[in-house]
Amino acid sequence: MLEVKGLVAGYAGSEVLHGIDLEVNEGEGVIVLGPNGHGKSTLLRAVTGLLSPRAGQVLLDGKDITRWRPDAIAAAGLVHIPQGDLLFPEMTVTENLLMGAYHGPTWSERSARLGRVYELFPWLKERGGQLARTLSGGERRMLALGRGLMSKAKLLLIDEPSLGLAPLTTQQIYASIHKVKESGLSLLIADENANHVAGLADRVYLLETGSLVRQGPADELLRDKALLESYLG
Amino acid sequence: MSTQFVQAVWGGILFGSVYGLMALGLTLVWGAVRLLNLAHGAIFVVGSYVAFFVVSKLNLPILVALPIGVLAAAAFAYLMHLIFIRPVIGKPGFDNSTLIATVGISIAVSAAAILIFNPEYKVIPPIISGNFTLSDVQITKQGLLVIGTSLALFALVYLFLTYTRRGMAIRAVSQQQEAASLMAIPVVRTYGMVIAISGALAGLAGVLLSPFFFLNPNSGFNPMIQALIVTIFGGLGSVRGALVAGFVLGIFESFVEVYYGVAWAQPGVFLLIILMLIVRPNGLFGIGEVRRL
Amino acid sequence: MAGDSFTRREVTRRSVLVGGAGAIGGLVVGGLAGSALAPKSAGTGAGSRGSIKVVGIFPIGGVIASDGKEMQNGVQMAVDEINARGGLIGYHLDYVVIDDKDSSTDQITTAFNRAVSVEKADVIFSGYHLASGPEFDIVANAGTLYYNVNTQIAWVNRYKGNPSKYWGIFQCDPTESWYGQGFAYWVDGALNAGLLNSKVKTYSIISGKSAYGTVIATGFQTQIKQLGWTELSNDGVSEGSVPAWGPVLSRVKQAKPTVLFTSDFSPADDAAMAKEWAASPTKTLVYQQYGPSVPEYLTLAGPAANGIVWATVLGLLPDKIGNDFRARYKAKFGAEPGWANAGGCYDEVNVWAAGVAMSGDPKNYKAVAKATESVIWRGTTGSISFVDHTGVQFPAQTADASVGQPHIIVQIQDGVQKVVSPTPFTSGTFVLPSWMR
Amino acid sequence: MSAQAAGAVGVSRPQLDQAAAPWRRPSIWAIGGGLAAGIVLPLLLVRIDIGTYLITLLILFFVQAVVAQSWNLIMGYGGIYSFAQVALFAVGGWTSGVLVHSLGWNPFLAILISPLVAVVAALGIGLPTLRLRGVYVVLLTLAFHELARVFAVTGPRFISGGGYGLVTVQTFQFGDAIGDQRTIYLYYLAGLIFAIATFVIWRVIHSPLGVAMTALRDSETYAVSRGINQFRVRLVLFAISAFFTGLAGGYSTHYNGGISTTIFDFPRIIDLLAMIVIGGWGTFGGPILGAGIVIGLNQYLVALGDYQTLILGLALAGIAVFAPQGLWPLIRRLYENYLAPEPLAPAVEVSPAAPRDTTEEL
Repeated sequence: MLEVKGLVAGYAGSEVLHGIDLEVNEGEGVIVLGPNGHGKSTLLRAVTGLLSPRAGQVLLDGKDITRWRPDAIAAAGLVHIPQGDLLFPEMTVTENLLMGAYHGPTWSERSARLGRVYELFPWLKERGGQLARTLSGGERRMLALGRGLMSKAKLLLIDEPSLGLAPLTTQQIYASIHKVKESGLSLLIADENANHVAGLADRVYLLETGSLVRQGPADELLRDKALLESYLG
Repeated sequence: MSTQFVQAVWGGILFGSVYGLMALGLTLVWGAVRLLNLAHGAIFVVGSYVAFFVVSKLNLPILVALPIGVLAAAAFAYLMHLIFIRPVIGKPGFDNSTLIATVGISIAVSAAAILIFNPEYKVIPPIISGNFTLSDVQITKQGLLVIGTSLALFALVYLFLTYTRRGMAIRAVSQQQEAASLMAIPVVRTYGMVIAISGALAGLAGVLLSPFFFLNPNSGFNPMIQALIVTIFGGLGSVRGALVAGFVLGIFESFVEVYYGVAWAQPGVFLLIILMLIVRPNGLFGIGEVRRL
Repeated sequence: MAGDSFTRREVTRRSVLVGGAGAIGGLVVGGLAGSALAPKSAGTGAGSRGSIKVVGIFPIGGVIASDGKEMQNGVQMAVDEINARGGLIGYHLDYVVIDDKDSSTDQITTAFNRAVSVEKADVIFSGYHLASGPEFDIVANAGTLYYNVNTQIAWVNRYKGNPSKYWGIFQCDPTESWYGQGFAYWVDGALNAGLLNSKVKTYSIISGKSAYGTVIATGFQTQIKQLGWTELSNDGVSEGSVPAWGPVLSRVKQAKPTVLFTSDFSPADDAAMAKEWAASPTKTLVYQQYGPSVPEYLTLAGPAANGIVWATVLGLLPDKIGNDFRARYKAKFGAEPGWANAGGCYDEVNVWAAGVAMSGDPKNYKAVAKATESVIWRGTTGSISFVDHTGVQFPAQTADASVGQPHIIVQIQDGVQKVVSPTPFTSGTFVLPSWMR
Repeated sequence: MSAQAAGAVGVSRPQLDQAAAPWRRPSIWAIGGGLAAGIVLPLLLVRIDIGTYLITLLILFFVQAVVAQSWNLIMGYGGIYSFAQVALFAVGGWTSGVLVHSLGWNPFLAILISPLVAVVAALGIGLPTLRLRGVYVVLLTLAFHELARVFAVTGPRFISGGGYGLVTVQTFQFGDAIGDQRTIYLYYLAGLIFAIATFVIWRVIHSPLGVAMTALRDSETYAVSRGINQFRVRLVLFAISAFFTGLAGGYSTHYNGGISTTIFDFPRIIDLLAMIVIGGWGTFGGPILGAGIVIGLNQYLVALGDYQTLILGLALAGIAVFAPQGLWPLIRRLYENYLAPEPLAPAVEVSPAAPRDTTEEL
């Protein structure tokens, strides 16, 4: 479904990604594992158009979306839940969620989706009228996830789902992601902790200093503790 | 009630509505696009001249000219967005470039207006004429219309921003542009929409106010400066702030004029603003850098 | 970081030189090209004896552009008429216009330097400049001729201080000091004659905050105080930015003076004020400055203008000469002339032409100036003759209408401008405004 | 820390390598050549027909270039949107005007006081203003401009001259020199002011203070976190800028023989802004180039009347959006391609192209 070919990207003055090849198939859960600062976020940003790649191609269902604007990419079904959540701070929880469903659906469909997200995160319903900026870290993450789920995503890209969260919250978050995966959505998750993603992953890529150094089925790679140890420290 | 008091109150409410009407468009654009639109006065002038043209050259009634003027102002603002704003969206230096570009547009518009319509003052007929007096104070019906329109527009804009999908999208874009684009909200098109709405508001203000102030190529300048003051006083990007600040400053100014003389009004307003900025550096409802709209 | 900043310095050291060279290059090229491509006189051609270089300097592109255009039209018309008659004693007039924009000191300096050293003017004509002053020394040093309608007492003082230096400069109208003064005399007289339906000598001032507005308001204030009147209120407004007159006028209405003197000269402000006043007036005579003389004032103010009084020391008279001029002006430019600058500038060209004709040689500037001193020219603004190289005001300065320019007081009656003073230039009589009866 | 904080504004920085300092390394020939050309130019110009007028244009250029450079120093480099520039020019102009006009001072002495008073005024504006952010600075400086205008028009007579400003101030006298000779002397005086201002501004831009202000402009968060005192940097810049603006104002008054209240009219601000934008916002040579272009074009386009303003407005908007660095980079490129003896390091005069806040990017 998603195909990335020879992607090169970076920021003013420095190249971060040096030619990434990656693919995600329908219904698959793909994990990009790598230590901090090796280009996981940059990869997701380049794929969803927040950063324009210097070379390479991003294909969605065979269509070249490399130079598309982020909103067009999102409308096409690649929905990115970024690091740091990026909520709309002066909007209520409900409004944040509704914004997730900006593209496409009618109001009735939106409320149906809202119902589904509330099922997944019942807690969000109670806080519906609260401003997003008043939420705690874990609550923010859940809201960000929920907002992503409001969209008509084909593939959800999640950047470091557990970054900066307490262990208990982390567990909750991954449990919810599991449910999402079970509903049949494709996932591309960037993470630095192999343990968290064990049950989610079908395939794993290992990213080191801007290059993918290994890839393979999750069962195989994630069991190789020595390998993981050497990459992730 | 004394004549002076009635005059001060009436003048204050009228000034306040006028300031608010101009400030609403300015604050909307700042809030959503982060654009200090110094061409707001020029757009005001474009709307007024188009309405003037429709009334005096095409001999159509003012009620026809009003929507045409408003649409022309919106179209002009959108055109400005396409040519001068859109190319720099998201680029570094956006603030500088657009600030200067809007200054350039505003002097170009007034030069064009001189070339087309010559520098003489023009007059646009009021939508409703006539007036009555209330304890010796002249209350014009057009003035009441301006007050009503201004309040209604504030309510409309508020409802639009709070309850509609596009309105919420405008707030989303203004608060977290990156997240908005990840939610498939078309950021650039939303900017264009806000600028066009703001242009329509400026055009409407132009057509409504020209019967009072008359129309010349620079007649948008003073209302814009007043609006800028109001916007800053109320807190840039705050719709509620623009409304409250418009009335606070309008009434303050009116009372100073009536009881202390016009000469003190302007220094008084500046003094008030400096004091306010010391106490609340982000304006009355100013919400700093992140909290907008 | 350190290395970085060193290359930075290295680079910009060169930039210094290129910058300087580039800028001076641009300037010189621009300047040369400018002088080469400057507006050339419309009809270049020589009369039987040659041509005279006539330069007009007006604020055409700035804040007082609409006045500037009237000045330019007035001079243009006079020059065209002279050329159409076959030139001036055999010379063709070669006319060039220079714009001094806002006519601030530096713009005046540049424009006049250009007139004397690039255009090599035989004579320079102007209306007024907001910052008149710097041009006199430029003209005096160049030893050329300069005619204007600056309306400034400062000129008289300057001339008196050094008449041998400023021999070639003529202010072809009375000074602004007569403005407030003349109206103060008139209103005092009207009150004493019982024309104002009041015996109380009180006044209020709403002055424009611009230079012009301030000067005129102060002039009136000084004079009317000397006549024993009492000031009830005094306010200053910024011209062109009065949002609503209600609060401003409410102070005047509270004070109920016999006369309200306004020096806000913006026609739009004046019209808006007249409208606000007409809605709920008190028994006060309203004087406005300049605004009502602009043709569009009557359109803007409508019936609210009736009863308003205004005045000018440089007035296009409503008599045969003035009305003929109005008709020709309208035919030529497609618009009514205002009451002051078009006529004043038209007249000054003819005054100079009379001087040339008397002296016989347009290039002998001293002789032309000498002759001008004794010219008496009955123009569109009255009789122009010179005392201290300045026009003479009638009736206060001279009682002889044949050597003075009348300071006309005008009242709007039924949408028509009527000159109500001084006789014999009147076209109507003062009528107590409806709200004062 | 105390040793590091010894810099003018408490910037942490390495010691300057004096040997590498630019003022030791400029080509004496190049600068000397420029100065010599500047000195000889008027002597040649007076020999041609319209030469005297060209000299007066050059004087105008010197004055305007000083004001534009000073403004660019705070707006282009410092990122302070001050619109008080014309007002500060007026403060300088009025100061020496009043000293000469009312107290009978010698103009040459009086213009030395102008910059000082302008600096005091700048500090007065700066203290309440410079702690605020962008648009608030625009408003408050415009307010100062407006109040200065009102005061100049309606103030006491020795200041307002009855409303028109001081229009009869004594001009510079150079012995008995008159005519062309006097114009040449005036030229040298203006040229001297221009040269000093240019040199000082160049030094400031490339000093630690300059580095600090560029850092503040390009990434305020980062600069502040590195211990740069934003307020002090801005205040110092503002004062330097006001100094030369005031000096130019003083010169202008005694060159023109007066200063009028129309100086406050909006088109004057636009003209100066155009110089900076057209030449190159936040570049060293930009405002100088811009002053030359705007003054030159003003002469050239004089026949166009209102079309001139139309073109100016559109040019301003177009350049701001499509060539935010103005024409300066173009000149640089030409120089590099055809004239530079050796390849130059890449341009560092970034200005608008610098990220607003680099921390956001990473």
